[in-house]
Amino acid sequence: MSLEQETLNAVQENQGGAVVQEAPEAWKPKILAFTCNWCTYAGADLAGLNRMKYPADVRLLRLPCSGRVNPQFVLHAFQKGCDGVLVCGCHPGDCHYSTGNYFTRRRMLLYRRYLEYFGIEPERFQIRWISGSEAGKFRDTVVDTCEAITKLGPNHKFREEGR
Amino acid sequence: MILKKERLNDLLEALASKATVYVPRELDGQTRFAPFAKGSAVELGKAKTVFSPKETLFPQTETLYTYAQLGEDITLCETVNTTNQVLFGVRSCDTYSIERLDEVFLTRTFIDTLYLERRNNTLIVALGCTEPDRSCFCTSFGIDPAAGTGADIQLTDTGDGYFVEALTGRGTEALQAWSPFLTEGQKTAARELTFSLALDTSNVKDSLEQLFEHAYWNDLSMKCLGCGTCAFVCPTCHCFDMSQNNKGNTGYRFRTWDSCTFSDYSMMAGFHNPRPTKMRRLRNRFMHKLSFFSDRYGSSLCCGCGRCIELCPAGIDISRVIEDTSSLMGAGAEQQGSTAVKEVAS
Amino acid sequence: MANTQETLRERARILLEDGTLDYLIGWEAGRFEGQTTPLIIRTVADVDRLIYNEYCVHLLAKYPLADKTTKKIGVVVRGCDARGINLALKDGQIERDRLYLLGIPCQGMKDAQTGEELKKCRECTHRNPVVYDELLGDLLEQSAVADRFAEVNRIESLSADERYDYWADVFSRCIRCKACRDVCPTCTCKECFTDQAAKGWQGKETSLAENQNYGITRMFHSGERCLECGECERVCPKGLPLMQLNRKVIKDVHELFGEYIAGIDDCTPSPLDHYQLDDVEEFM
Amino acid sequence: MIAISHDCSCETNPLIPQVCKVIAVTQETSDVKSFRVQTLDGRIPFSFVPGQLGMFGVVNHGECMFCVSMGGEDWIEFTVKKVGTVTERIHQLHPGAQVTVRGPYGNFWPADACKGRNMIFIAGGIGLPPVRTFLLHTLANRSDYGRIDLVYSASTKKDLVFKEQLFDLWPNEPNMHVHVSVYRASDDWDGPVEFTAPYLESLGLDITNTTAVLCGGPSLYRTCSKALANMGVSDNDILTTLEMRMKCGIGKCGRCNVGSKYICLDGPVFTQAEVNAMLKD
Amino acid sequence: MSRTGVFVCHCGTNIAATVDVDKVAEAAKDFPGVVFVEQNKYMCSEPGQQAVKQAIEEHGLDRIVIASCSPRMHELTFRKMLTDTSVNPYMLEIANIREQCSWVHKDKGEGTDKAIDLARMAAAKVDRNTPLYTSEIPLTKRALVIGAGIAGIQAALDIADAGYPVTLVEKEPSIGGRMIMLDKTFPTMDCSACICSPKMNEAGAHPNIELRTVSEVEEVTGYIGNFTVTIRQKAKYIDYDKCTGCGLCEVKCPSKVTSEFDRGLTQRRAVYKPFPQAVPSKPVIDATNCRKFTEDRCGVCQKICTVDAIDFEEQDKLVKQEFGAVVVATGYDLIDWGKLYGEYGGGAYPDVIDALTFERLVNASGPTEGHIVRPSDGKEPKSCVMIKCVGSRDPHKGKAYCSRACCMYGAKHAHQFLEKIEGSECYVFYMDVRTPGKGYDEFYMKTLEDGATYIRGRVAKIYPENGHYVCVGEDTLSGKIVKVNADLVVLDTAMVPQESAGEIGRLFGVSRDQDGWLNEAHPKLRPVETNTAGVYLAGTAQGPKDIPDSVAQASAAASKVIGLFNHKALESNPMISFVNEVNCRGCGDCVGVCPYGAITLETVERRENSVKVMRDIANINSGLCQGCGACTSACYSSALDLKGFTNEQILQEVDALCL
Repeated sequence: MSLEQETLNAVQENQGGAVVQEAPEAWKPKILAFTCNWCTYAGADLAGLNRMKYPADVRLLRLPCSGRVNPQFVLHAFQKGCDGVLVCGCHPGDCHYSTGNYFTRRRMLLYRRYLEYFGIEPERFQIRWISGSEAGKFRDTVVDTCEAITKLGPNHKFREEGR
Repeated sequence: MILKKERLNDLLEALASKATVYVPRELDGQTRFAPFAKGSAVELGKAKTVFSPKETLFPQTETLYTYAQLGEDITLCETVNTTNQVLFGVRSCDTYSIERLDEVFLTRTFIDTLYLERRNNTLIVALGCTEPDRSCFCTSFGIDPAAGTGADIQLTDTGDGYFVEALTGRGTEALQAWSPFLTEGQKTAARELTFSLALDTSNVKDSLEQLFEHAYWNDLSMKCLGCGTCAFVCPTCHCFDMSQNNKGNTGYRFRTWDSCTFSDYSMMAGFHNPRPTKMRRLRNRFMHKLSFFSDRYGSSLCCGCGRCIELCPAGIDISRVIEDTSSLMGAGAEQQGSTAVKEVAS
Repeated sequence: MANTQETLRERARILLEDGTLDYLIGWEAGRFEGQTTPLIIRTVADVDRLIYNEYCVHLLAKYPLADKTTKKIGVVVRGCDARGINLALKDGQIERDRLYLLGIPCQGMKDAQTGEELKKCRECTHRNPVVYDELLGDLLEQSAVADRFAEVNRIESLSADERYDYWADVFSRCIRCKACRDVCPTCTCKECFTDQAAKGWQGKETSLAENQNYGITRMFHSGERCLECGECERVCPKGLPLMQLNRKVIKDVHELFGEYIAGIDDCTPSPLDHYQLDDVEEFM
Repeated sequence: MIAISHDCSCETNPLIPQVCKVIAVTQETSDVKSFRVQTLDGRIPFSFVPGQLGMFGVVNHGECMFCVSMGGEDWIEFTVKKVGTVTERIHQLHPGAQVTVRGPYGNFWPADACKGRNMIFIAGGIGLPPVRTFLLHTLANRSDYGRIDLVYSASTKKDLVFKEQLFDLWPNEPNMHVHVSVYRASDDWDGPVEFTAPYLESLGLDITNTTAVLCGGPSLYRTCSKALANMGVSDNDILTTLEMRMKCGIGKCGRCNVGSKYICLDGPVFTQAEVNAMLKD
Repeated sequence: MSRTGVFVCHCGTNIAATVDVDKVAEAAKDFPGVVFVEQNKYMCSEPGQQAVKQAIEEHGLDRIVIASCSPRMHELTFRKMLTDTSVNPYMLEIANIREQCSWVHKDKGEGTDKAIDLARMAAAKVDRNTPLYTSEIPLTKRALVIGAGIAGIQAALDIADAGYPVTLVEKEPSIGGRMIMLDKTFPTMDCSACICSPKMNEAGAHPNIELRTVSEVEEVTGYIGNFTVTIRQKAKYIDYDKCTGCGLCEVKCPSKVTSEFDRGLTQRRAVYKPFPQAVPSKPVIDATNCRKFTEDRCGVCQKICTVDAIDFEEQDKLVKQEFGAVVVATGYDLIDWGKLYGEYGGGAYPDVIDALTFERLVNASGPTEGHIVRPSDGKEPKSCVMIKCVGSRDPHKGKAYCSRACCMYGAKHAHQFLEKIEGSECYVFYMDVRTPGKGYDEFYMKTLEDGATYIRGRVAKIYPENGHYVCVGEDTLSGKIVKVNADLVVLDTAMVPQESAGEIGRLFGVSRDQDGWLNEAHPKLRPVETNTAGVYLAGTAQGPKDIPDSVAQASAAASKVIGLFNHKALESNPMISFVNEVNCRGCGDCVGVCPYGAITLETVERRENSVKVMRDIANINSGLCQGCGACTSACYSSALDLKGFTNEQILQEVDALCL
């Protein structure tokens, strides 16, 4: 435990002052989705074209390929205050850059296990292959993820103090 | 006056109700200064804690000021938060180090108020050393392990208790609160301490300056990893770096410990680095410890606590540097060996 | 042990004398009993300082990388050093022909304070050097290693919150001295992500969040190439269980992509540098 | 203004800057701009003596030390070259933007000690602003000083700073000679194309009773101090500034030591003799 | 600070309806670096763009954020707009508050919050943008057309007529594809051979067209303007330079093989021309059935060939050629209905045939010289049942989509059947009759007048009964079960992509939809382009369609290629990777990751602290790099970064989202 934290605890114990945690107002999950420009982002646009409806808690961050998603961005998102992170890309074999998502698949297979090893709930960090025409699958993924994370509640793990 | 060892915990609890009392404690396998809480075991037996009390006065990360920007205009707000604190069970090597930190932060044109406030709110209770470690060599720098300088109250172990004497006005004032726990008693004769490690540091400053260009530094620095362990465990290291943490329009600027052995310590914009190689950085570290600091402040920046000897991953040993340089000097080999080998950044 | 030291000194004297080596990297005795420190020998006169006993714990594989000249370097290599040299060769940090490797089969080093075999040596899977120019002493038969992943399995069996608290407590103690990075043979980047504050990867603050970011990212970067030399755990001044991070990675890599021994040679690409079309698929 | 939230008796922490605003920005070259700064209520941020430095920062990107290249009634001016992340942010500042400033730091040109002497100012590239502070002081008190020579060079013509003063104002100053050279010729430049040191020696300036003021990159500094020695200028009469090494400004962060000297406190202005005495790490 | 301008678009009511645009504009005012905010009804319109240009002048903006529709829609438009302002076209970020916000969230409150977040993310990213500039890449002005059906031929002809050389690759022995198999074409009923073979001959003889039949594309590298394609020219065992096409060898060849071209109705020889009007009109030897290869006997054809053109030793040849653009016209195949529809006999009944087989029956130059006969006994059928949508519009057993052309060629077949056989009856089981073209419906009405009986319903079962087939179905209009005895049953089966299209797609990085059709870049706005620059689609490779549409698309694709070749050189994509040399340790991790082989390790000399050192540094070929960013994740010291999507920009976006 860092020194400040210890000092805080010691002050509480010795001087009996309890630090009150203020109740968060109506909480809405904040989910970041790293999407590849050619497939999932196009799928999301298609979902829009077809006027599909899904919860508004997901924000898409457009990247040229799922291979561009550096796992450090995922951790950075959790640290800065996201409650869930989605990494989406083309189906292996369909990548616009032909091999980008093969590397992503391996990287994310491992990274997901690392974050779980560090104690994050599996539902908070998910990876999905969603092609440009699978608008329905995109909507379902968003709906399921929002549901799961709303059930889990706000994420306090890895988060910087005061975020 | 004598403080019986059984009354020690009661005294600490009393002190802890009004201030944060930092005592040497063994946590997660390492001894360091941590806040005393009811029932925590106090580790006064060991010669020195693995980590020095420096972090209680000069924390590893400290916020300087917070800022907020609304549209064009900016407001700064200095953050100061200090609570009364008591450093209990500090050895002479650490009190010597605190004096050196005082010289750095509180003198020479600018006063660091963050450090000043913490220092003003801290009562230092020193405890004489009874049985030095293998790597202790504070006597080599003229430090008296039994009764160091720079503390407010000095305790001396008398077998079943501690002889208490105030060294400063603040000490006597603090002692009034201790009186319920003290009993009458006399100071026993200080036992003679045997140091396995004792060096002659009289001419270390000159020999270092003479050997500045000697090839000795190349071989020594080649095994240095360039990590920050020595600087972070050293009670006298005080270099810091400044940076900021943004959160949209608000944020705070903070300072954090830095180590001159880090490769980006003296990196300037455009990747120009006046100390590009490990050799120059390590040489600068030892020169600053044993020579440069005494040029400026008159006393060595090494208190001989031996913490860096115990923890250096590569086994680099400041006492060996002192011995080697004086032996090299002795052998009249000031310019022996090629001048600084053309090394390359690593 | 003793005669290995004699043959090492003998060979060192010859190699330095006949100019095959410009200098040799080995160990010398430290000041205290059971303490050693790496040693660079340039002249035959220093050969007697060279030692080899059961306290030579430092990994030597990373030291030759600092020398960018064309000098010929001799390095004493045990199992972990040899794999470290292979890793450096794979990453193009040094040319093989500049190195002269004196291989020593290692029975495992001892802890100076407790006298027992170090944890990292008890769990060592490659006591014999995998690459050498010359072997001092005959190869040992590799004893079966107790389950190296026991601790990892224990942590994995905890609940998510318990795991988080365990690692949060570990990383709250980290002081970011970066000794684990500087000793690690996989970490040969010119400017590490943790020193790139301006880019935004990692702040300079030593808060819990920054320490976690440092710990997890280093696990992600070095884990897949970890030699299990245990140096990070040895050098950590706070005694943090860093090997449990790398072991987790090695366990996952074996499960997902098949056996991969880092540094077994200087050419097989590490798991994340290549892929199979039929890799495990969990994201459909 | 600073909202101090503590009741301590000591003055504010020296590391905490004042909030000021940029009132004018002049583009000197493609990557050098000068920023005129004033406190929010229109005062001079701090009084300074030529040669001293100030800390100039953009709030959520960091701060750097720059020499105060010019000062007026109620403003001071920093000349900044774009080399790194903070300077890049500074270059995006527009008049009206708010910045953080603190200072002054370091010692200053020994103007009084040089009274009655001839002056040779030598500068390279972005080394001109620190030298200019002293030059402007000598021009302000012209009678105190004898002949003034300015030897300035930059890599190309477009990298020459303060062109207006270099070519129009200063040549008309009494008993002042401006010598400008570039390293790489370009078609719009008909002047000398030479490195500073050989150019300096080729001028054959008279060095009796002369103080040389030298500031530029490490290579320029090395070659020009040798050139001055060849010309017979004694080490005590060569002044230079090591302001590049300064970081926190208040001598605490330990970054600025050259040997046992702290540039922030003992410098940045030194004589060549003092520099020779330092252990060059 | 940077001077960012934020422009919020209403998109008529598309955005304004479910996103409170005023609130978004208001919130945008205090984003870091934003100095000017404005709303507009249609940002992409001329006045909208004018407003941006004006704001740039007035407020000295240096970065632009446009909160509007998807960047995939108008990023290019807004970048072109910025080319004639002082702002670099890449100092622009677009927040997608339409497709991914206003259209998908009903609740205005939530929609507005999301729009504000997306705008804040865009503003945070643009703050870290740097101006980017395009560079020139050389352009090989030669086109490759894959598949020589009518679409491939049309595209090749258009490009060749424009003066650019074309290589037309066809895996069959002759060009012509599906169309040459047909007898008549709707709606004009002009003879398919009469309009197709002139084009085939023109293509065969065109000076700019290099014909490569019995060839397949094997390997592709490179990118737009610089594709290096390896074509496998399979052995024909006949030297086309010598062969005069006299056909002597075909007559003498002893081995008989079922003709694929005639859908198995007749036999052909091992050395054969698939059909008389084949182009090139020279035979090929089918090695799998030629006795010389199977039993190493015969060789009659070689003996009697007067010009000694036959050479059994010929090997496959691999030809490597440079191309600037590629048109994929791989065409369609018919669904293998046998496996799917057991109730129609599963292919076992000889007289239950698919439409292409019927086309061969009715074709004047077909095996039966145009007499419609029953394949089983060769008798003339009196009654015929045609079943539409076999495999189409049937998500459970076949394909979900409609194959577009079957209704029309179904009507044509009915017309031909009634016209050719006196006193015959023709029943057409249909679900809907779709006649969407010019003159299409009139054609269908004429078929009704000819006496074709259209029964609305699906045939549930077909079973043979004393010499004819009983088709049991339900007439949904009258609600009665209908039984029809048919001498001949023609199934209008679904179109599916050619088997080889998958491989072609993979080679060129063109993805396919779930049914296997190659994906066009945008269904409405870019129907003939693909997401791989320089690769275009023509004909049924992109999806089921009839001949007029295929030809129209072929000409469209050709015009795209001609448009590309009219440029002197190509502008490179500026959003590519770059190396921060100081951080590169020369480990080469990135080299293996790059799908385009754009990264090489160069040994270069650098000064490191005034000491000359030889260092291996990654070097990026700006022509080859397509900006996918795979290398940036593989480089752990982030020495490699991607312009337009740098690490800093992405981290800023994440920070901005989480305030």
